[in-house]
Amino acid sequence: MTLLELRALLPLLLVALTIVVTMLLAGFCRQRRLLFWVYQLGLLAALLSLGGNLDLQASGVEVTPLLRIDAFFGFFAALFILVAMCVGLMAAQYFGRREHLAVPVEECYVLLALCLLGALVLASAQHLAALFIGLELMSVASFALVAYPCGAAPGSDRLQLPSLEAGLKYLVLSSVASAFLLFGMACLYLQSGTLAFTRLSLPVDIPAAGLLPLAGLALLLIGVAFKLALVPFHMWTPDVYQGAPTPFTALIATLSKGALVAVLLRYLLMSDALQSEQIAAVLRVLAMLSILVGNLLALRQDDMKRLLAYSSIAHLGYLLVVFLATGQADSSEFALQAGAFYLLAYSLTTLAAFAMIGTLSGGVGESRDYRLQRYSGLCWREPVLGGCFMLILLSLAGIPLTVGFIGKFYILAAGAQAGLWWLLVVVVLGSALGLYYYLRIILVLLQQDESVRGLRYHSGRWLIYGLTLLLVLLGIYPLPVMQWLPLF
Amino acid sequence: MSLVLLILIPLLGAVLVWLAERWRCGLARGLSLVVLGLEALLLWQVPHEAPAGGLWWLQFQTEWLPVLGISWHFALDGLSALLLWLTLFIGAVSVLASWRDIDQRVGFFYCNLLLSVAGIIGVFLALDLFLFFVFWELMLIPMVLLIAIWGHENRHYAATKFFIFTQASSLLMLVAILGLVFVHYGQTGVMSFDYGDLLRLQLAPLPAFWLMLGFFIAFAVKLPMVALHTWLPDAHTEAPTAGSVLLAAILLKTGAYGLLRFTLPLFPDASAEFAPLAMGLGALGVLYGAKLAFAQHDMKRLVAYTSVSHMGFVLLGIYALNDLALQGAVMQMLAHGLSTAALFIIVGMVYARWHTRDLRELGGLWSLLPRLSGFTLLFALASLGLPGLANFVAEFLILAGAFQRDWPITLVALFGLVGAALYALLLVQRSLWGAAAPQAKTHDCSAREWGILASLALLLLVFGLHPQPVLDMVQRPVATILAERVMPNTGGTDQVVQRESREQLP
Amino acid sequence: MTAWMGWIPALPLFSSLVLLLLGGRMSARLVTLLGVGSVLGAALLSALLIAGFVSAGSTAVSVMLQPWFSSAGLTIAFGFYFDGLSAVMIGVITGVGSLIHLYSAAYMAGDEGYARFFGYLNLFVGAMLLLVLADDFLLLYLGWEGVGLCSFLLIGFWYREPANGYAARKAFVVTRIGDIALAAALLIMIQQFGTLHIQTVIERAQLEWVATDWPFWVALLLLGGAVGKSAQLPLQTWLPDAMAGPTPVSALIHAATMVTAGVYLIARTQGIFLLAPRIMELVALVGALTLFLAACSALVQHDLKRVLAYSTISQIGYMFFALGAGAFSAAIFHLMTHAFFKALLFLAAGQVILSLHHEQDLRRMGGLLHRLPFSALCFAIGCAALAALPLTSGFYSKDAILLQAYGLHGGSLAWWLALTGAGITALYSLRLFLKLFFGEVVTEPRPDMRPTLVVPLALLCLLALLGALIPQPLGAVFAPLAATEVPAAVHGAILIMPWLGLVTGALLWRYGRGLRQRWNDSALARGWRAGWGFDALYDGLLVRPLLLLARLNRKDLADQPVQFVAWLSGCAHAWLSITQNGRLRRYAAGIAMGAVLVLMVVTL
Amino acid sequence: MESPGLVIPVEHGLLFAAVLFCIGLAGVLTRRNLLFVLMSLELMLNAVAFVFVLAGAVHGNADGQVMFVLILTLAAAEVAIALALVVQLYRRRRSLDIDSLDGMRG
Repeated sequence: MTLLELRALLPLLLVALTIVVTMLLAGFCRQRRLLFWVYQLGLLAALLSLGGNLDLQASGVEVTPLLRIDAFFGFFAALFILVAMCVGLMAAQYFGRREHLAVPVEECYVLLALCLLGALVLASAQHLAALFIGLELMSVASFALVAYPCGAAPGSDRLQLPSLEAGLKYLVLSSVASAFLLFGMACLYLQSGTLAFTRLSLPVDIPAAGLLPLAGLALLLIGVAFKLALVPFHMWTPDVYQGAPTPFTALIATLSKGALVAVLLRYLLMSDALQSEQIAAVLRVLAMLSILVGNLLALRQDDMKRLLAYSSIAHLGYLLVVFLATGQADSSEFALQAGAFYLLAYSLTTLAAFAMIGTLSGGVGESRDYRLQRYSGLCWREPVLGGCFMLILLSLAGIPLTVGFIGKFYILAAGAQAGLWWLLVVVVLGSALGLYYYLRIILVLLQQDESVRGLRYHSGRWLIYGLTLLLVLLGIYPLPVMQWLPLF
Repeated sequence: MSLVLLILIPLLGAVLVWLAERWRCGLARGLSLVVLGLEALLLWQVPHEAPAGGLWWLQFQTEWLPVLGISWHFALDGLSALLLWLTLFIGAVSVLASWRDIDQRVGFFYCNLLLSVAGIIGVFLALDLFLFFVFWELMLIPMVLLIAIWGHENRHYAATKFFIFTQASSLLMLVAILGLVFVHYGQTGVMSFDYGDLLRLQLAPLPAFWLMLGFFIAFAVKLPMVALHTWLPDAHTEAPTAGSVLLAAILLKTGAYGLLRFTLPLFPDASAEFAPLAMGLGALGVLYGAKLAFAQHDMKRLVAYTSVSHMGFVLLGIYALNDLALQGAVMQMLAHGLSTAALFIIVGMVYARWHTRDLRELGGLWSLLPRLSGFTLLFALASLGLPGLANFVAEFLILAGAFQRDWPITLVALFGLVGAALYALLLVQRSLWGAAAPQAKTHDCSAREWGILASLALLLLVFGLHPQPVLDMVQRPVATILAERVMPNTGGTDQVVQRESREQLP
Repeated sequence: MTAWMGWIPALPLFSSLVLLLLGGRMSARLVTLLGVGSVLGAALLSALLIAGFVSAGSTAVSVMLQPWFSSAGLTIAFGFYFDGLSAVMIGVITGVGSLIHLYSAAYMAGDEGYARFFGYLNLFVGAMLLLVLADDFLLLYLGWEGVGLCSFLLIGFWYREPANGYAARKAFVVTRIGDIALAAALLIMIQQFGTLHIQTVIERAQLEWVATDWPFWVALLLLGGAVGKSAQLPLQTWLPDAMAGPTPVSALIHAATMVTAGVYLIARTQGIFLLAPRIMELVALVGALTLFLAACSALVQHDLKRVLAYSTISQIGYMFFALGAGAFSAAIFHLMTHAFFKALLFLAAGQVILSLHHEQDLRRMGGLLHRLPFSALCFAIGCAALAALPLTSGFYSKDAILLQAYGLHGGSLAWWLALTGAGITALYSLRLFLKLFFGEVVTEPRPDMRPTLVVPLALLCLLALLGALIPQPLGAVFAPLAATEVPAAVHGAILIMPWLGLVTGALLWRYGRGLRQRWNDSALARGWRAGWGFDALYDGLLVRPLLLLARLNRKDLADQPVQFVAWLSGCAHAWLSITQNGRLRRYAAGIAMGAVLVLMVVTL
Repeated sequence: MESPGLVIPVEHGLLFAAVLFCIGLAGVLTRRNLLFVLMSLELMLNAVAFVFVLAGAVHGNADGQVMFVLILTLAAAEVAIALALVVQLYRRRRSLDIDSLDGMRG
């Protein structure tokens, strides 16, 4: 391994170092504040090293056959590190409010960093083995995070149950999906003899020989689709979202999906999987189903976290438009940018949404009640917070002057350029459905309800304000990000 | 720079008004009037004519997102100026109309009102399609809030329906805009959302038709065209008075404006092909709206359905594709804005006194509130197109123009005049005449109310007897819109008017 | 002369504006001064104008006052055209109008809407003057709609009574059906000539339309407009109901002036009608049928004002008949005399009604001859003129119509109907007179002889008797008719016909009590009384279906698909939610099934 | 794809793995006891691992074996976490019936 490669790999190494340090600290010096700072500084260092690597990223460096450090990696890695930092902050605040419940918060930083490392590996993977390692690194850590104890008072175990249930469901189902993914990899490997992302040269007409790689690709897609929560592999999403501690729900919703998006984009761009009409058809069906089913499920959902789960299903469905658009030579460049921007917009908005939910759920201490009715009249009790909530929802709905709009704009643009008109019609339909439930929440926020009173929310406000500000700023002037979008 | 200020003033004003509520209760109302007044002053000092040979009185352009070819491009011509004046006037009227109605969250109310006005002004000024779309969406959110917070009983349903209808249709428009942009990209290799660039585009018939349809649907929902109109009665009925006034008087006009500014010039041939169907739908709307208005018991709903009928005339006029009808359509936008706003204000006043809008429970207003009744009568007559009032000139021009283009459809629309008589006189008969409702609190118009209604009435009368300034103002824009198309002349032989304006440009 | 022509409509219009805006705060005296004075002023100006016009040799004058608007080559102006026809019309309007105004000052005294009444009435006079003076079809249309509006407002003047409101609405809507025909005619003119200047249109029509279908259609549509306004078949049903308005209104609007606007319109556009002989025949036929049907209806009415209303329809039918026959000047002549005697009849009826405490039912009247002698005199003169007895103005005009019509077309079906109608007219005139003034006293009257009531009536009596002597400067307007020989027998029949009616009537009154009784209850009489069932027909054919449709579709059919989609989405949400039952094994099965599905898509 | 010394055709191996995989899957779908579910998961993973080994043998490179090792590692890590959760669950519920874990739904 040359020095150059080491330098290119520095962000990953720094994150790995953070893991080791936090783990050791968690073992010997249980000071949550210290751990928090170590975690954040470690990630900051990784982010800075990423900035220092811009020249390498521009030219692209292959570190072993497994990883490739390039502009694509640079963009996604920066996004993931920032997301992980935000989640760390959310976690600190979330558990800070539950200090009296004696939750062991220290380990979560280790797990968060592990997740991040997995995501970084995925962002740079150009080999199925790297994909596998990154994915499992992320998954195994996130099992633990989902099941993370989040407020079991010494005498009562009741509160622990939802996260435990969510953790187990996530673990079992995710393992099943991993098995599918691995089977797919094995099939591809059996066919081509290599695990690198390469052209599969799928035969156009399908003799028996073409069946194996196609089936392999399909199984691979199933595994990925599970992680992305695409219909019909979406059923775990609401339960896990609801059960997991809110900061880690945010992690599942943003980081773990984002990393999969990154690796799938790279895979689709490097292989010719989309040349196969069958694979494109599968993606198209998954997209349409996800958009429609996700939005329909969210329609009258009363639990805020489940609602966001369903809406994230739909959002990933929108994102699939981009994947399909990469299949065409003339639109793949733009589609990649569209996907990257959309992921950014989605992550930013989702983080803000979960930060909001986390803050609001902390009002009465141990409450884990996310029913919409709790937010009734928020705009009048807490105008600024309520206003932020409204902006976040508008961003999710894709209304102009929020980053969500620019994201949706990119999706539609990519689809229009690739001529995926029918899919766009479904996107429009789904958006219309989506408007219903986002507006429904807004109306609840605006209700003149005096029954919910006296809740004060202190911690976590500034994070929400910051994220919301960013969300609006990027909605009005997204140029800086646009210029930074990766070209493959 | 004036153009930017035109949008910035109400935006900043909105924030200021919101904050003003904290300092002193009631300050918000006066302040919003001041903001609108400032805006009017600003518009006043803009040169009211184009530099020699040009269409635009004033232009402003600066980069926004050069990566995608998006810029801040605003421009003002006679058509936009006319609609801006209408917007400012109606804005002021709705501020005044809600002076006493709104007693909760006053600052936020006027904040939303001004935001909506800002969005509408943006729509009338934007010449970059992306920018246009942004404003198009932006004007709706405050409007939805106005309905959802200060509306009547069924407000959430109405707000949701309004929101979904308009947003979903405008997403279709966004898809169409993108389609257009990428066709342009394919032909020139340059990404651009600029109106001028896209105007020069040569489109194959089939894509042109589909893209045109995307634009058309968005505008038709807002207009509203019959069959896509069902959000309107709910939204108008449930909105607070000021909201109904804004909705009916200006928000609907953005649909017509969009058709005039974008659909017709961007897709001249497809529009010409589509014209018979659109005219038919317009005529159908005239009749259907009148019929539904006639059937209503709720006074406000009745007025709401009259909008469907009147805007049917606008659609008919726009797709008649000749000067006469287009000028008539613009005139109708103005006249309908004034007369319907007045009717909604009156309904609001009646509701404030009676706490009912049910025509079966009302009656005999004339003996109790002669002044208000006189105004009601006048505006009902305006609504039925009485000569001497602005609506008549508009409807006459539309019919005269449309008749030259397609006489059978125009004859059908003509029956709308009978329909208008039916509903307008029903309104008069049911509410003003008959035995007096007993439980009434009888105080006639206050000076404020009188002032609002009198100014609206005066304008209707002035434009009814002397519409020339309006017609002159829009004459050039209309001619420019029509210069983009193949225009069959009255003789029936198709005469191709070359697209001069396109070929002159580099 | 032309400089102040604009003041003639402007005076009533201004006064109306003032009255409507400020009337509530004015004293009754001031209102009277303003309301009556302005119309009197207009009458004086008209007299001066007409005098000047006649002395200047009756040449038509065109005055452009002010452009209205011009758009894309179409220019519309507020302009007046003054010729013999307009002269007659403004003479009638302002002359009869000021008499009726004077009468109204007494009739309406003490009503709470006194100022409003004069406001509307003056608005009407102004609009009517605009109508007859207009040099442009659109200005004519403005006046046309304006008088319709005033008619609506005045019929519904006593707004507390719901029936009045309904009658008002009916009047407006039915006439508006005619109006759209007129509007369509205007649209054709614009399309063909690009102008609505009346004289230009007629000139160009005579040049360019000679061998085309256009005159047929335009004349037909103009006729449609005229038929609506003038309450002719098939749009006659509104006029009897319009009697709900105050009696002076019936006299001015629904007898003397507004309802004759249709006659004016056809006379004004005779240049186009003459190009369409088939429509001329239609006009004559419509007139003749209407006059006959309405005369029959007038024969059996129980309501005093409804008798007069049907008689008005019938007399306007004569005018249409004359117009259709080509006897234009006879039609206008009859228009004028009819204005006199019908105004007289209405005002006299008003006096009777006032005296009888607003009783209008003929069955509760009778024997008033000695109690209300002045009214009896007025009625005698009016009925005589209506029945066209010699030496009254009605005699000359109706005679002229029947003679000239025979001279032009001979004894067509229409002509015979008109002749028979003359007999029936005399019959119902007599019936009315006898019912009012003979027989037993049913209601005791309280005579009302205020001078403002009496003077107009006296003047109108004079006019009804001698009005035929007023010369009409129509020579330059209508082409003179070719002199034709009419057989003496025909002449005789025309002269005898009213007497025939009178004699029949007298005999029936004297000897036929039982017959009358039976006749009154017969189905035919009931049918006639209900206006030949036109109301029921329209009710069943148009009104009810429309109302039913309105009621059925109150919820808006177009909203149903939307509701359906909303409902469907709700259902889909419910179904899909069932799958999210929280069972791990079910979720795993979902994944497995999805996998099978994907594999099937890929491999098949 | 024939490689010297290999007697069993590749298809048979693949078939075997697929059957094994399906048995594992069926186990996940049918067993209600959490421990058996975990065991079935192991079965699925091992089926996949077998394919890697098989493919590695077919192509004669080490990637397959490397993947096999990675899978084993993964399985171990997963089981570690899973068993921790199982213990937690058992302490609270005194049962390992996964069907009773439906506190969240809708």
